Amino acid sequence: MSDYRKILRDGLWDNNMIAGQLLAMCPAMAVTASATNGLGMGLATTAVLVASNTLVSSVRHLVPSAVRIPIFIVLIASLVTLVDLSLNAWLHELYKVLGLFIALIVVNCGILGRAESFASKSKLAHSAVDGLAMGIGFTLMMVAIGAVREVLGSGTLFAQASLLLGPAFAFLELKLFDGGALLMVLPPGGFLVLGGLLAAKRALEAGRQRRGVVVAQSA
Amino acid sequence: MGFRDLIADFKLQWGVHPDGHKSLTSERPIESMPLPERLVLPLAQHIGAPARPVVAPGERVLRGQRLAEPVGMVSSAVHAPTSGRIADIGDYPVPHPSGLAAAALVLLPDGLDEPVAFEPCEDPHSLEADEIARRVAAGGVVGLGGATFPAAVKLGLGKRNPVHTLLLNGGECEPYLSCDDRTMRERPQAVVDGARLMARALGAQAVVIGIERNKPAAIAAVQLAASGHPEVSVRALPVRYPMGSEKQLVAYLTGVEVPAGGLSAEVGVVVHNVGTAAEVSRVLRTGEPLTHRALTVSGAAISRPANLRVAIGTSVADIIAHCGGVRRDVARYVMGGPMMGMLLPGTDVPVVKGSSGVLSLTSEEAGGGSASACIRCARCAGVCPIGLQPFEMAARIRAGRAEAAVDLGLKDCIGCGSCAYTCPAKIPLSHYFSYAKGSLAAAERSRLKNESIKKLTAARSERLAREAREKAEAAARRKAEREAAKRRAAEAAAGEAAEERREVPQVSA
Amino acid sequence: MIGNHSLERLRPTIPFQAAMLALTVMLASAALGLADRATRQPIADAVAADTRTSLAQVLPTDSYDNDPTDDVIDARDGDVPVAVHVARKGGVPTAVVIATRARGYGGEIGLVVGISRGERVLGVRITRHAETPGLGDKIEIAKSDWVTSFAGRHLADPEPAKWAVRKDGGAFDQFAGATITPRAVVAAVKRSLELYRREHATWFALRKPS
Amino acid sequence: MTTPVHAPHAHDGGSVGRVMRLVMLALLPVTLWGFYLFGWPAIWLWLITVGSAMLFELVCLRVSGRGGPTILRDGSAALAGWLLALTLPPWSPWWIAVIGSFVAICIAKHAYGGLGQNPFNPAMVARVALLISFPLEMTQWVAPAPLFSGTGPDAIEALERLLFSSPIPDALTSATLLGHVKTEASRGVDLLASVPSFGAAAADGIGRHAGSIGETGSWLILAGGLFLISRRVIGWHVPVAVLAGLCVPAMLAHGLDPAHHLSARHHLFAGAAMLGAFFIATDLVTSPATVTGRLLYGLAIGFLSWVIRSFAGFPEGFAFAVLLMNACVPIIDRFTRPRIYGHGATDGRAA
Amino acid sequence: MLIAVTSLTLIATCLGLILGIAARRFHVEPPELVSELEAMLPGSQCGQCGFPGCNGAAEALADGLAPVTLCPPGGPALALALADKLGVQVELGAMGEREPTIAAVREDICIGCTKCFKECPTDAIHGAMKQMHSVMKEACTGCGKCAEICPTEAVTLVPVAATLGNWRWREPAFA
Repeated sequence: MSDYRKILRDGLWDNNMIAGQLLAMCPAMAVTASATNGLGMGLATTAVLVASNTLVSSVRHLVPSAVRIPIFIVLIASLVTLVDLSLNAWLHELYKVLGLFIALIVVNCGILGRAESFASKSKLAHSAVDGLAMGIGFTLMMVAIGAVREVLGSGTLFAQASLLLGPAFAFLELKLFDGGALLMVLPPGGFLVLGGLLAAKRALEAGRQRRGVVVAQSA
Repeated sequence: MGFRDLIADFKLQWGVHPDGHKSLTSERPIESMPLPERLVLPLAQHIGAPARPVVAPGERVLRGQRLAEPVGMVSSAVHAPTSGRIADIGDYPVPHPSGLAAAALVLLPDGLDEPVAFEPCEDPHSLEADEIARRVAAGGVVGLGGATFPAAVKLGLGKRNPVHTLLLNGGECEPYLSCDDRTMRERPQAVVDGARLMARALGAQAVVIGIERNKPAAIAAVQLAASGHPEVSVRALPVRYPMGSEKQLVAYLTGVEVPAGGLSAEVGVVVHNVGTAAEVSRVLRTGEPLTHRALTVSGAAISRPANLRVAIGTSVADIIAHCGGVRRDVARYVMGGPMMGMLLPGTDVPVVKGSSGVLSLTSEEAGGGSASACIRCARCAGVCPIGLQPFEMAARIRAGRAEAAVDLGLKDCIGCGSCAYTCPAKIPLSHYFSYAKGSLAAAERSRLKNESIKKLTAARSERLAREAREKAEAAARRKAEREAAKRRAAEAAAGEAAEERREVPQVSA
Repeated sequence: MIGNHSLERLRPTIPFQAAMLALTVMLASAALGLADRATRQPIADAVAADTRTSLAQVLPTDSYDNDPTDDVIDARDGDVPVAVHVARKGGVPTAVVIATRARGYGGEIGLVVGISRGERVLGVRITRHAETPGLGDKIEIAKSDWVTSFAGRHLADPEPAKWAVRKDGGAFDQFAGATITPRAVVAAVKRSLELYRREHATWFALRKPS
Repeated sequence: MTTPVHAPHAHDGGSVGRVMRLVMLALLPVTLWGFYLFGWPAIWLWLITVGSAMLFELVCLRVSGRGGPTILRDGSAALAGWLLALTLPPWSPWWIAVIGSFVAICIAKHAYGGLGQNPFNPAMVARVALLISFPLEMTQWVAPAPLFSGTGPDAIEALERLLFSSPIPDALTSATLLGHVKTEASRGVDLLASVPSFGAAAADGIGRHAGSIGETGSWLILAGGLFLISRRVIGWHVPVAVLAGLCVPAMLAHGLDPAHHLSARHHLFAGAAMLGAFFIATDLVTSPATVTGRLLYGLAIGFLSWVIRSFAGFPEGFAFAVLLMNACVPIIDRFTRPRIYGHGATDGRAA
Repeated sequence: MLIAVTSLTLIATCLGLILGIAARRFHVEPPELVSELEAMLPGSQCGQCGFPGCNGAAEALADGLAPVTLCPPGGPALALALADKLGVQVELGAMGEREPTIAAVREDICIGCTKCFKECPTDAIHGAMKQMHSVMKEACTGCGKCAEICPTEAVTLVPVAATLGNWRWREPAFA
């Protein structure tokens, strides 16, 4: 059980794909102009990540080390293309929002990273959970970056969420004010917000560590 | 001032122009200070190994008597400035920024000032080069400009490298100090004579005496004294700090740079201070060793700024008392000039051979104030005479990366202090560099110790192994012997038994 | 199936490595081929539906009974290739939609211009653009209703010299801070009207390809 | 025992605060002239920018534990705010000033570690961030409405305008020369027609035309800059190089094709060239530390501003050029390090 | 589709062969980091680092479990060398200005049992049975093994005395 706890903790916080490993910077910068985009990209990536981790883990005994990277890449690229085709065919509205970015998932180094450093060494169930945890952690960060950029940049939050999640989620769409700082929805905004979030994570951890030290001393 | 000088001046990019404060003392002739009640003579007044005492506590010594002899190649002797009794040999405070005590002789003058028999020399110019160097060494002469490198060792440099020019440093670019200026004005003959003698010892064909332009009287005096000697020339130097630094002087006067990490002798030049030259002349002609020196007592806080000729070993407190004490709050007592001199932890330290000045500075003079962040104005880089980037080096040192500062030229830093003097953020740049050099030296020491310890450990384990082996061998041998003995005994016993049986076959148990 | 033991022996051999890679690629490409086959039709449908939606925005619902998505003529407006969709009612052309493009501030702007047989603008919609968010993107109907100001216009309404943004002395608003974007759209709409005037006879003469 | 204090035991008396105060003194004439030209809104804007910059500085110092209000006395925050105020449209609303100060102090300066650590010029980072974020507000220029002339609002009206961001009356809006010719060029009107249509005041250097305070009174800025050089606060290398880098290509291009390239005179006096050359590019923290480096840096800034003004979408390119070159400073410094005495020895005699 | 699948498979086969051969051809044995590190350590097995001997310390270093500043006898020079070897940054400040110590024998208590100099890893203690022992300053690493074993607590660790020779400037205080 504690195995799974550690895996979850790793994916969601400690070793978070964006905030911990600083991987997947390309989607983290390109897609997060709004929270909805971040969410969509996050969910698509999560799907690919779970599938690729499962797949890689299940063939891990068969794969010789000399050709493991090409094999993982082929698996991941195929999975991404499958997702791309399926979205285009059956979730066309969403595809219009995310279509440009789906192909980017192939080059998301986080996915290959998990395949190489975790799934190829771990048993099936662990790998699947790791994919899920990493994916959710990634999604949360994407939504966080997207939300900050969207609020500061366009004055809205979760605009067009109903397009992604269905009309039932229209309540998510908020309009806070008119206008906003354009810089935030442009690429530099992505860097600024990411930097801010990384700093916040560190500050949190440092604070916790300090408190831990104080507790240990007083004990 | 010739055209060549104009060009050379224009090309000088480095340096600062600190307020000279020279007028406090420059018109005060060098006066002799009476002997104090006690003299403390440190055994290390020079660069190199401390001298070894050759007298015992309680012994009576005469003026000029050798009290401690040099140890090793780079070292210098210590002589008694007057007659008296050696009261003690032990650790006493010495002029050093640490305030630590170090080995010193304590001499209580008896007031008789009874000299040993000196060997004057009528015509030192007829002496062989080696003999000149030998007599300079015997006289305990060291560089009086402050570097205190044994003068005789420097005179021997001509043997390894062909030296064509002797440069005499009359720059005296440090603020406040004027004792070299006074020496040149009062004893120009001695300066020129000493220079010619040293040139002879070095085998140098030319002597160039460089004097900063703000000392016109000294230039005139030395020029007059040198007029009969075509090999001696006097050159005026631009007024800026640190013109008197050896490397800068060589580059300015000869146009050649001393290679990094090398000696000026490698480019055929040796530099001596004008004060050293005057002493060399005196030591050779009279045969009397170096026991006194001229120094400047100055600073806004001192009642009576002066140039004094004092016995080595006189305490700073005595000197200040002689100059009427202080009349304002003293922020810092400094030995040497304000740019490179050391802060004295107290006034109960003696004057040594390298002490060119004793300054009582008020807080306004001393500057100071707390440091703020570097704003990268690069003034420090602009004034650095070596072409370093002090702000960058200090930043690396602050980040704990002294070895990265070495890449930027830390080891080329001459410690002139121009950078710290001019830094608007008041960052103690020179201090950072001394700190880094010190920690690098400590690291080097610990590396050497580490290596020797490794050897010791290896030797020990080898010894242990050998001992174990020997023990085992011995044990084996003993066992073998024992067994052999047993066997022999058994055999003997058997033999005996047989014998006995043979002899007494009838006996039965 | 190969036993664990023999697998350990086989894995370091070079032919096995090559075979594994080949097998993976074979399976992956086969899967992709099948997926492509399965999604081709739905994707084509979805794309057609998109076009239909945007055409419907600039065509009055009762003006046609054919599918203008399919009723398309490839034409050229100078050096810009345009697609002309013909709306017919009872086989008679009632209007056209010209899908054309303009050069905006941030790159190409795609737009559809619906034009009635009376040479009046039925509607204009932007289909894609990369204009600065908050400035040039007000040409989107979702951001501003500026684009509706074309409806009912005619080459003579306003007079040809006034077919320009206000800053250039024309009749159409520009947005504060952005002139280039609306200028480009106005010009493209005007060009489409001129194209229609020149070419509509030819287009309507063509029979609908069956 | 006293703690050892290292030599030197003397100091030339300069301080960071003194450097900043001299720069402010040099900025004073043009600022007062700007106050006169653009009236009360400009005065309020200046006060808010400088004030909020100092406030943010205080907050950042407190939060990061780097020191208290005494550090404010070094004047660096006030100076950053001051420079920013000189580059804003003089009638900007209050929140432009506050957001600008926030970006300059909190993001461009303290996020990098505070005074001396920032790689980019804080005022320019703030200006660019504002320009990109709020292109509307940042291009709302007004024609001069001098104090006491009755054309501009009085103190109270101006404060209301500032606080409630009321729109500027159409009669007063105007364009800068660089903006004007850029718009005209985009509809095909070339310089031969568009420059005269702007008016004669464009390049007399007195600044009776629309622009930021720092874009007008060019002669006063030049005087301030020369004062700084004479007091050795800044070297001559950067300003001279910047102006040369701007003027030389401008002269060449104008000579070849006067219809499409502004003259050097317009480049010098119509935009922020003077302020940039003497007060922005010379910022000590963000410029190279070597003489060669400073010359290179200045030339590149001048040239890049000319390129941006002439060929890019923005009418004024100085801020972008400065930021681009700020990013190059570590490399410039690295490759222009002075030769260390005794290294790579010169065996030949110098004289 | 069949053609696409077949050609891709063929390409993959070729690439697989090339990769397999390359992997064998360019195979490199990883260097024996642990033994290299151990060779750099003083080898006195003093245990001040908290690991069982220098070998243990070298293993911990190689695994990244110990800081490069772990070895007090090695001092900053060793820390720098180790950092260089392992490609990590070192902050010498973090070594702490821990005063270096050496062993000293209190003559009035020493009973001359020789236990300490048998224990000393660097043979820094000299003496013989029933005689005064003395410490060679140059060889002592200050490991404290002698002090632990001394039956009369005659051996203590004392700070190395500051002299003009080993004094150095401290880091300037910075506001």
